[in-house]
Amino acid sequence: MTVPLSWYLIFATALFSLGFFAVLSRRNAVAVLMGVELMLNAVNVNLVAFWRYLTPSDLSGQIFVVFVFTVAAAEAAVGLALMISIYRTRKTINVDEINDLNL
Amino acid sequence: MDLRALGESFVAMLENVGIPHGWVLLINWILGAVILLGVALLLAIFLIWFERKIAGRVQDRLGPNRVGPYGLIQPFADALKLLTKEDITPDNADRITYNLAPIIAVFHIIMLFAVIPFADKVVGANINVGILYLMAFGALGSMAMLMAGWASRNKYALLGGFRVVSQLLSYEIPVGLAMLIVVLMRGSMNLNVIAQGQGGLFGLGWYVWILPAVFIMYFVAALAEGERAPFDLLEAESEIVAGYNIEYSAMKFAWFYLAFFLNTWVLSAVAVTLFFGGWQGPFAAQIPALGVVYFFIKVFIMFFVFAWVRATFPRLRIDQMMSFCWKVLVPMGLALFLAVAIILKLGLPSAVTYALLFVVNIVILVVTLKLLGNYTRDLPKNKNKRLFAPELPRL
Amino acid sequence: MDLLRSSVLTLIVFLPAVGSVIVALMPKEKEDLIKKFSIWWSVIPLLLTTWLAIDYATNFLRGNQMAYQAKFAWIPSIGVNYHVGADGLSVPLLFLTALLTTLGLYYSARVIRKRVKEFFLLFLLLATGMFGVFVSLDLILFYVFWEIGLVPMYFLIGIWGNPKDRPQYAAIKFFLYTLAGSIFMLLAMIGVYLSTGTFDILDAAAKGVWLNAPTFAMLSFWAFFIAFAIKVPSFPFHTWLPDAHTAAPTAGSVILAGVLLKLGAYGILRVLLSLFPGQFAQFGWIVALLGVIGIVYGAFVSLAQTDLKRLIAYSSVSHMGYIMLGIGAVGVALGMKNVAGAQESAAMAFNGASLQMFMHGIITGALFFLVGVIYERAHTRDLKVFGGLSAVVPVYYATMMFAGFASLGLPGLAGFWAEFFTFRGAFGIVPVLAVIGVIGIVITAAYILYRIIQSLFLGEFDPKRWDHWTTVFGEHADGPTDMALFEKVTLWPLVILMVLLGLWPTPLLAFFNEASVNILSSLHF
Amino acid sequence: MNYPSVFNLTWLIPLPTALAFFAIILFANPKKRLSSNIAVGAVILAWIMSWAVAIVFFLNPELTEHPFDLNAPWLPMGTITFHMGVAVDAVTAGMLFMVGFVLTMIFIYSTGYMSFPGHLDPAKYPDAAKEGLDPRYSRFFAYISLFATGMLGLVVANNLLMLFIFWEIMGLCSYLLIGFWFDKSYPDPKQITPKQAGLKAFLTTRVGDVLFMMGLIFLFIHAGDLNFQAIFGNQEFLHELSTSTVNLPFFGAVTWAGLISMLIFWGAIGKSAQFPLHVWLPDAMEGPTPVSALIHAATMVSAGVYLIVRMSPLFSAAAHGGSGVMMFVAFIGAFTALFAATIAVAQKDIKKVLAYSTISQLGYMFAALGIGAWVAAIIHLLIHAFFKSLLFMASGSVIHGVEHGHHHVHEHGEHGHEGYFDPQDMFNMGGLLKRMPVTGWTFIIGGASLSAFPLITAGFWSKDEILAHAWADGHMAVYWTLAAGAFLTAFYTFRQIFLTFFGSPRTEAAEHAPESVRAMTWPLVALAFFALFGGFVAVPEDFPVIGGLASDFMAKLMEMQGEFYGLHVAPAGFNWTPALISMTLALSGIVVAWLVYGRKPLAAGKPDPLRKPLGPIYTILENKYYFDEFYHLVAVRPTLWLAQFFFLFDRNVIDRIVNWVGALGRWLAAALRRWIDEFIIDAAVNGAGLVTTWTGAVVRLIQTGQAQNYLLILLLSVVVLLLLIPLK
Amino acid sequence: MVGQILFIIIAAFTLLMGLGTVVARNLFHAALFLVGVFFGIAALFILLEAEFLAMAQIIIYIGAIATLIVFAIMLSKGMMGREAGAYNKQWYFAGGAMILFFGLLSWLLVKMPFAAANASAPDDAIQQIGSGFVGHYVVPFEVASVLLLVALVGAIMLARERN
Repeated sequence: MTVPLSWYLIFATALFSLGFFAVLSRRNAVAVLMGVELMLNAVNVNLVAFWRYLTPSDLSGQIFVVFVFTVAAAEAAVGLALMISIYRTRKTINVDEINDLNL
Repeated sequence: MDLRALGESFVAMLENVGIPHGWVLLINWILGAVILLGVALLLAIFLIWFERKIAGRVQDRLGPNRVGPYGLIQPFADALKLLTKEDITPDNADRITYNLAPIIAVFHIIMLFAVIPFADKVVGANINVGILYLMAFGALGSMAMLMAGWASRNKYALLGGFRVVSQLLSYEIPVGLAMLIVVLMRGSMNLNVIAQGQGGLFGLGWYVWILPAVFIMYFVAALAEGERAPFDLLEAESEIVAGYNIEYSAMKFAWFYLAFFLNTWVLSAVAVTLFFGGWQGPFAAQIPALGVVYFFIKVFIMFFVFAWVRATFPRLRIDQMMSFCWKVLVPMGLALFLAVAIILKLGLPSAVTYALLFVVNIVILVVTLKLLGNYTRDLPKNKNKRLFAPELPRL
Repeated sequence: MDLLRSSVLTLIVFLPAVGSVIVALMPKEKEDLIKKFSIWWSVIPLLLTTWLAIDYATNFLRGNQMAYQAKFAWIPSIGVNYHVGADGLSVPLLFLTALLTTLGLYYSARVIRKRVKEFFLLFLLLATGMFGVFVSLDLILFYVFWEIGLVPMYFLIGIWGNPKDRPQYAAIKFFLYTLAGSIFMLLAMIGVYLSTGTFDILDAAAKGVWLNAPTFAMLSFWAFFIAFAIKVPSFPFHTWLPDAHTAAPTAGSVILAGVLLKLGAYGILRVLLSLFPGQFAQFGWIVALLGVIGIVYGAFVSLAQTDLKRLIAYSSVSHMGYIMLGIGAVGVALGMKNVAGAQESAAMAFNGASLQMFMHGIITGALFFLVGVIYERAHTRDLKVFGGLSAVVPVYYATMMFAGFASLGLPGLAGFWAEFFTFRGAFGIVPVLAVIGVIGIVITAAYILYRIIQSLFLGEFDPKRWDHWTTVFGEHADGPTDMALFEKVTLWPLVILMVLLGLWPTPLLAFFNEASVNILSSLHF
Repeated sequence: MNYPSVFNLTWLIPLPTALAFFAIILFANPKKRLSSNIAVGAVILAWIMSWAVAIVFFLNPELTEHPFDLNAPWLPMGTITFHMGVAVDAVTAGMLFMVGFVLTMIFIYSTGYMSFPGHLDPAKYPDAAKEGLDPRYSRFFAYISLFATGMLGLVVANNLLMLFIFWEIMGLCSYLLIGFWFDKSYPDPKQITPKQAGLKAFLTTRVGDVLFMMGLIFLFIHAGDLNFQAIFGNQEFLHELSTSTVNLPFFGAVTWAGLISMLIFWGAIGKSAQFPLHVWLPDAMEGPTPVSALIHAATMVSAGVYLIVRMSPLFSAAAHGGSGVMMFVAFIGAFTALFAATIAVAQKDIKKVLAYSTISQLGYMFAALGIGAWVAAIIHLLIHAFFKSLLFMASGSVIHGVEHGHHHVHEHGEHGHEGYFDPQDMFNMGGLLKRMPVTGWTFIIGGASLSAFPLITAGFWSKDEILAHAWADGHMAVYWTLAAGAFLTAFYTFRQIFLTFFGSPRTEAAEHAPESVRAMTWPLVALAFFALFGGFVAVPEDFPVIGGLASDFMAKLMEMQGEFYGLHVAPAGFNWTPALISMTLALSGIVVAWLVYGRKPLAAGKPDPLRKPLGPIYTILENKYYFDEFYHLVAVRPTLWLAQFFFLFDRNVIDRIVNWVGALGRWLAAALRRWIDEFIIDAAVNGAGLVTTWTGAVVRLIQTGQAQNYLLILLLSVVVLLLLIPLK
Repeated sequence: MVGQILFIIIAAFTLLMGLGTVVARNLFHAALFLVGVFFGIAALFILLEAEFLAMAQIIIYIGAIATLIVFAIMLSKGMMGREAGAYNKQWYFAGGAMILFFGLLSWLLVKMPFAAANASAPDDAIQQIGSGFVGHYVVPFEVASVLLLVALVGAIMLARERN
């Protein structure tokens, strides 16, 4: 008896919630970024699961995952670059301390 | 003696014992994994010896010959020595990461073995994303280096880690391009299929004759990927004292050392599979076992070349190494990739395509060397300028 | 040809406005350029109106067709469209307006010295307002032009009036009085729209206004009537006229008396008569009564005046009384279905009213010019000061005699026909009121001969009685100098018109007669 | 029926003088001689044309059956077009004959008369004085040519409206001409100045004209057309008119015909200065004498009679319809005749006497019309015009002479008496026959004709005819008043003759009065001829001796015309008693006058011999029964008072109301501003401000700046949405 | 059965790793846990027979992104010491909301009637993906490449040493 689709979805939701929790509660910007990565991965799992269970013949699911990869990569790169430049100017990357526009 | 037949008979045996099919598969997989693991470890030991022999020979000396016949036991002796040494961990080191690093270093190399086709259809896992598998686990190495550099809380280790990672990541691109071109040629990522594709009489079907420039690019990149010879900045005592494995001692250092040699071996195995027809040889198709023999002969010749290069070439500076990768290899790779893609797309008869490919490779090779020559000729003039560094607009 | 026909009215109406814009653009100090330009510019509408008259007479007169119509959507959302047209009633009045405007401009070109540019600008704008009223066939358009006419007049009175006669008070009184009236009118117009769904006079008339709600009909009838009565001015609402006239400059009061008063009368004939025939029949006798009171009251009051201009102002109140009498008679006649001669008399009364509009225009226009002539020389209008001018200024005497006698309705001059027709109609319909009105004729003769001619011209002329005479151009003179050429040129066309129309009024009467017969017959008599 | 081609000229008759009028005022004004020549030339042309038409008509009397009528469409009136034109019938012919001739004589006479007037000082008008002409000489001729146009137009008019128009033009000219010497003023304030006389004349006639217009309009309403032939042609219209009644407030039910003819008669009263409206004629003497002659002797006043003559079919219809209008006319005529004669007796001014005599003679004519003696009235009208204009012109030359004498006396600086010398006062004259023989004798002839000197003068035949008719038709009351009038007429005429021409000159001016220039004397002689022999035209056949001699074609003509108009105008048979009575009255009047004035001519400075015997009556007569003062009291002052009252009413009451409304508006505006602005609007505005700031404060809390807070809120909202799904 | 067991193992492993990432005090450990998660997901991909994605996952996430994150941590960490308070003030709230969110979603998913999969995955999946990239999805493919380029340049510009 193969794994029913809902398991995957529930797993993905769990992973998504973990990621979101990280985003919401972690103070460190990097941790937030990690949380985002988790969320994106959860989405990927969903996509592949849907591809595998609902439309195996149509590969668009997988293609979408690849696009999510590119976006995740770009986002990570830019996010971290931003974080580094913020760190350089403000000497801190705690998200809750960066809450006003000028120094 | 057909390994494959052996496998099937073993499976049939388990089947009729009444174990449910699922479990049977599982056992079969595990057995396979254990076999590969054993072969890998043994091989490592032998390689250490073989390397020290070649280095010796190259430097006109004997190399290890005291311990056992022709020094064959020397590696075991070293191993024992390392095992008995005191395993010290820096006090504020990041314990988990510190211990995990050597494991991952070895783990990702061994994972590669699963996909190398020793003979026709004799391969750990005949998955059709072979090339990607290789690249994926190749990348893991850099993660291990990073963890080692970071966990040992040592500035030199950290810096070493950075330099190694940047080197590995940079040279991953030319390796990837080379593999890509071969995939383009063969049309499939499955290593076994690639190997089969290089048949033809007396080794003329090998890709090395059709894509010499691609092979050379792959070879040089592989040297960097394996942290060997001209690119072995890791152990460059004069610069960074043993890089990331400063704080490692005894057993953990042994793992790193082991990983170093296995990595080289895998790279040469891949080189052989992609360019020298892997197990291709007279009658290899019919008798798989013969294929394995051909394969091991070719790999050891390639390993010999690696060791030879390690013994002869002087070490490059870090900025030279980086700019060589980004400003020579990558453009060359892209050009090659473009050329090959166009030519293949032309849809000419295979003989004409092969001739054309060969010509294009030679042309690109010559052009690259010419450019490299121009640059190095007036090096003294701009020695303080970065190689090819365009003046970036002051921001 | 028909392109010209459809656009001629719009041209006539808006040319003066364009002229005033051009004048506005001219530099202030180039006064004679402004003067020359505006005079020649006002000649164009004059030529157009003359062509209009000739063209109308030659081919549209039969059956009083509403010709030269131009109609296109202006405010489509509430169905208001720019609808203009001219028929037998409005063509002569257009000619009168154009004539008086040109003469007024020509005359004031030499007389007005203060703020020349504004004067000509406002005058031309006033012309647009007046033309607009006579041609518009859409209530809102009518109302807009009605108001446009007010503003320049306000300034003409306010700025150029001489300080002694409280010009500001007069101007404000004139403006507010008429405006208050027109507010009622606006309400009534909206009422018409509500009941008939259209602002177009012709359509509304065809449909009949407030047929189902007699009280509303009565209210809007009186609203319209009050607005027009104030403008006419009929008896109770006339007090603004004398002040306005005494304060206004010569050309201003010529236009005010010559044309602006006719707007009210024309309004009644055009709008009120066609929209509310029922109410008109019911209340016609009140209109006639007011007219008669106006005649007698105006005549008596002017008999008591010592200021020349105020006297003529009251005289125009009296003369406008004839119009109201005529219109009232028409109204009553509408009710008299059974009486045999009623329709005939109604047509006569209508003729009389419209004739009086035209004749009073040229006669009172001439009178006010004459007042201007003497005023420019003596700078006073007090009649007790003058005497025996007949020998000193014979040409002025002759012109004043013509104008005076025309004004008192001497047959052989223009005034007579208007009175004759009015009374011919009135006697046929409201004999009792007409008999009272007749007294007015005698009193008119009295005040013109006694107050004006006798005190101005007859008797012994002794220079000692008034010392600071000037010539019309401002230099000091020891006695009154006779009329200058420009004054002659201004007045003689009017005199010639008076004599010609007096002897043979048919060219004018043809228009009005056709209009009256057809309008009355169209009122399902 | 083809009419003689000359009739087509009739509409041209008034034209030359009209053109003369315009020519003079427009062009010839500065050159005096030229304008007079133009005027005289025009009137001669008119005279020739009118005589041509008249004589041709006389030559073929059968034309009376179908009078000539030339029409032109003139005015569109409602559905019909009103035609105007000219008509010629017996009455027109007669009038044309008389008017043409008289006008020409007066024009010629006035070229001489209008010398430099006494009351203007020559210094002010140097060039006019040099020429010896009145400074406004050309203006005078313009006015009288306009007057001539009016008169001629009136005579030839074929409809009542055109007649009314020319009627009013004549009124205008009389005003202008009476007030000609507008700058003349008298020391005695009570004495009326020319300008006042002019005004008075115009206004009084205006009253008459207004009533006439009412009559005209009523007729027009009923008839639909005013053409004489059209109206009086169809009998059933007249019948319908005389039967249909209208009830007037005061008079009760009155037939239309009666009402219209009464109104028209009042027009005639105004114009011909009959009893109630006669006051203006004597004051009209202020104008130059040719004017008086022209207007108040020959033409204008006779226009009134001519009108009633024209309207007689209507009057007779009214009479048939039972209305007493004919009786009223007769009464007014007779009464005025006697009344005016009495006043004339006590007048000092030579022209005033003649004025009153004119009024009384017109009274005779109206009396004749009243009693139906249509033919006698017309004939008396024609003949009276001749001798009365003769008398006026003669008196003019007398005045002219006396004035010259007065100047003559002044220039030689003997001792002009300081006071104001009135050249017209008979008591300053005397014995002028010797000085001015032609004027004298012609005056005597005229006077005789006026006082109906039996048999030889024309006056006798015409006036006697009227008396004969009155006797024949049994209107005894009318007869005896007329007879008394005749006696008085004879008396005051010869009183005048004796005072001016006989006895010795009472003043130096009278002594040195020279005979007038030939231009003035010739017309007198011409008119004298007619004064004498004009009457034979109307001698009734059955008159014993003379009857058959001259063919009274005029009377015959008029009778035929009367028949055509349906008026049964039988000639009064000859009857000795009335003839004898009238002869004796005339002669006795003359004898009495001779006794009082002729026998011992009045000495200078002596009062009028009649003053003493009559005493208070004389003063009443002298002051013209105080009618002037009466009218002034009854009409003029109340009007002025009413005017003042209305003016004040207008200024204070109505103006006050308007200003009050303005003030009310201002007060209302202030109140509204104070009371709505403060309480309602401001409060609302501030309230709005408050609410905004409060909400702002609350919402601000959410903006913490923490990105993660925002995400948390995002999450919460998603969760809430999800919660909704199960609930749905 | 085997599949289910394998799934449960891998899922459990991944969730643990995820929990580690979230909870780990030391940032570096969090990064390592993250790598673990990536591995777990790669394994799941393989379980779902999407080998290409698994390999891509490993190359991209572990090879590039994890490395990047570690770099970032090292560059910005300055002090080596433990972090003072890894969580901000609102983590209780967030935790509660997350649990609620997870509960709701999973409840929904359980209720949702998904058809059980039966068809097998196509064997030439990779070829189809390849042709998909240059065929149907060529535009997003190109856009993705441009996106990467831009991100690359952006990152370099931002993080460049400003001397």
